[in-house]
Amino acid sequence: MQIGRRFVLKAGVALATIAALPRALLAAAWPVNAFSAETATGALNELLGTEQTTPSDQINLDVPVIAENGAVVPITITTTLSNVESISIVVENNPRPLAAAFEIMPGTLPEISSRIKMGETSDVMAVVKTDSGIYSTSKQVKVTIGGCGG
Amino acid sequence: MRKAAAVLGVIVAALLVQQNALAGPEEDRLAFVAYFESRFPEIPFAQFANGIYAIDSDARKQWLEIEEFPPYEFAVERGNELWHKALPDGQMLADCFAAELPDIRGQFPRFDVASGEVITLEVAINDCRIEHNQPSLAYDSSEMIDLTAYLAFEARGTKVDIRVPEDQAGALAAYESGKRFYYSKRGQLNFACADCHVASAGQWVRADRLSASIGHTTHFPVYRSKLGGMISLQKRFAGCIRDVRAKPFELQSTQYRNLEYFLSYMSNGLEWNGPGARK
Amino acid sequence: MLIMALIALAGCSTEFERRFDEAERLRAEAAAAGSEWLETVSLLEQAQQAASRDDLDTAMELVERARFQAEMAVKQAAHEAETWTGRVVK
Amino acid sequence: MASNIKIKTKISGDLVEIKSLMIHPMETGSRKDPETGALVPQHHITQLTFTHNDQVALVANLSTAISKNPYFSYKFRGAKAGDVLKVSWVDSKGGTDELETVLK
Repeated sequence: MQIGRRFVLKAGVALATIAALPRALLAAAWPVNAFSAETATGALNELLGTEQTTPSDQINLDVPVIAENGAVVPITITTTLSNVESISIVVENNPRPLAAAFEIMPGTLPEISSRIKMGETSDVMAVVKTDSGIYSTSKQVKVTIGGCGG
Repeated sequence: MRKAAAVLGVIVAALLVQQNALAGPEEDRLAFVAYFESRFPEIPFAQFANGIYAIDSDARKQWLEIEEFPPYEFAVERGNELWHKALPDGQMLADCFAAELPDIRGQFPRFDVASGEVITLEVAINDCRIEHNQPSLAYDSSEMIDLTAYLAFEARGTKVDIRVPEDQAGALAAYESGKRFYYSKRGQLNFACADCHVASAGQWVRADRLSASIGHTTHFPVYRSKLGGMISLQKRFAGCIRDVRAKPFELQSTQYRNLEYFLSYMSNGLEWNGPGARK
Repeated sequence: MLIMALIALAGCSTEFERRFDEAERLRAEAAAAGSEWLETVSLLEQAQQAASRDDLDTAMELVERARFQAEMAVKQAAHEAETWTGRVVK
Repeated sequence: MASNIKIKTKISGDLVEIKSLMIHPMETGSRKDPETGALVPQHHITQLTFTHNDQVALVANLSTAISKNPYFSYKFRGAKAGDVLKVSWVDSKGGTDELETVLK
């Protein structure tokens, strides 16, 4: 299994070629169209080839109810779904909703944490692609504008 | 009659002493602690060092997630390198400080009899540099912040124990000046520090919850998510003063150093827990 | 006609300068008491800029706002000197 | 120059938890410089790669919606002390950084 495979396939590059290339040459796998999309459905279509996802309670999305600061919103996604290929974070009301797309390689558990930016209150969607389908769960995170703090 | 007058005089003098004692720093501090403990009976004393995260559980969870790997660790690492790098004359910054590494942070702020002023950690670092013919660091330079972040980190777990020596009249005057600053309203919004951080601690102002003043000085410098960078305690003072629409003072001005002296004394007994992370 | 206008303008300028100096004096007094407000200096600067482009209505209005702020800041400091102790936690 | 990436690892059994933090501005391209008022150009990590003993474990494709000074954690099964963990990234301006560490 090589870096970038799942998203590169969408770009129509042959898998055999990819497997033969040294890893450093594969940076182009960054899915530019998905990251440029201005809607969540557009991003999903570009990234995964479909905007259809199956709601799943086997995905745990841990985000705050009210973000202390929209610039740093802690997020953890874990799932008990098996054979996970990728986990993506979509912030519906961000100008470019796709925040990140993680390719999960063999050996790596589907448990990812990061910190994201949110411009305003929005649903945050965790999208999990497995070998059997595309699943998701969403939660709303409220973003308030402060001024003090610290 | 004369005897009666003498007795009265002694009583009056005793009362005056009593009066002075009541207004002394330790009595101030005990009243301060008692006030916050009665306002927040569910919060253990030691937790006040964590500011608003002692009070707000949703915010606390997010803060703990940042603390999993806080961005101030880069500042601590850089500060460690700077601290252990010899000055051009071969001397070390550590040679200026008569204390073990974990105890250096806690020596400040202190009152210096010779200059009649409060010396903060930042001032002490610059005094040391000047002694070794090095230019002062700007108080909000990354070098200064990194050094103080490192010393704060090394001091973790030691207790705040700021002294206002009774036999140094200037020390009490500096403390009193800081106390007056803290309780005086200023700016177009006409707020005192105490208006927000005593009477209204825990309340919401727009989208923010106000922290309690006890513990305010234990955890600086702080990585602020809002700024994506580190700020010093006095830079935070300046931010608050700007928020009430008053003109901020210069960093390490007499006003801020005295305020830091007073506020640090109010946190006696808590642990030094810097550097910190705040939103 | 031109001369009259210039005299009027000069007279106005003098009045502006007098008010400006008064506002600046009060601002310095507030600053000495450690009580200066955030925007007073900026209002004075804006007033001066308006005056330098002969927009005296704006200049006078700005200088009046600065003077009012400075006066309030001075009063605030005097009032606090008398009352701050009442706020101390006991 | 030293790497601006930090890694912390914790092994329990054959499972290792990897936490990483890196310095990067992650500029959105829509933020104004507070002094000049000019827009700060977009500048962000695009792709971050973790490898265990040269085998790719995790690839993170990122947008500007990842916070400044990014943080990531994940878990990897089949790890043991002595394994070489490598983190590297490339950004939208062609910048790179990497760090290698040995699991303990």
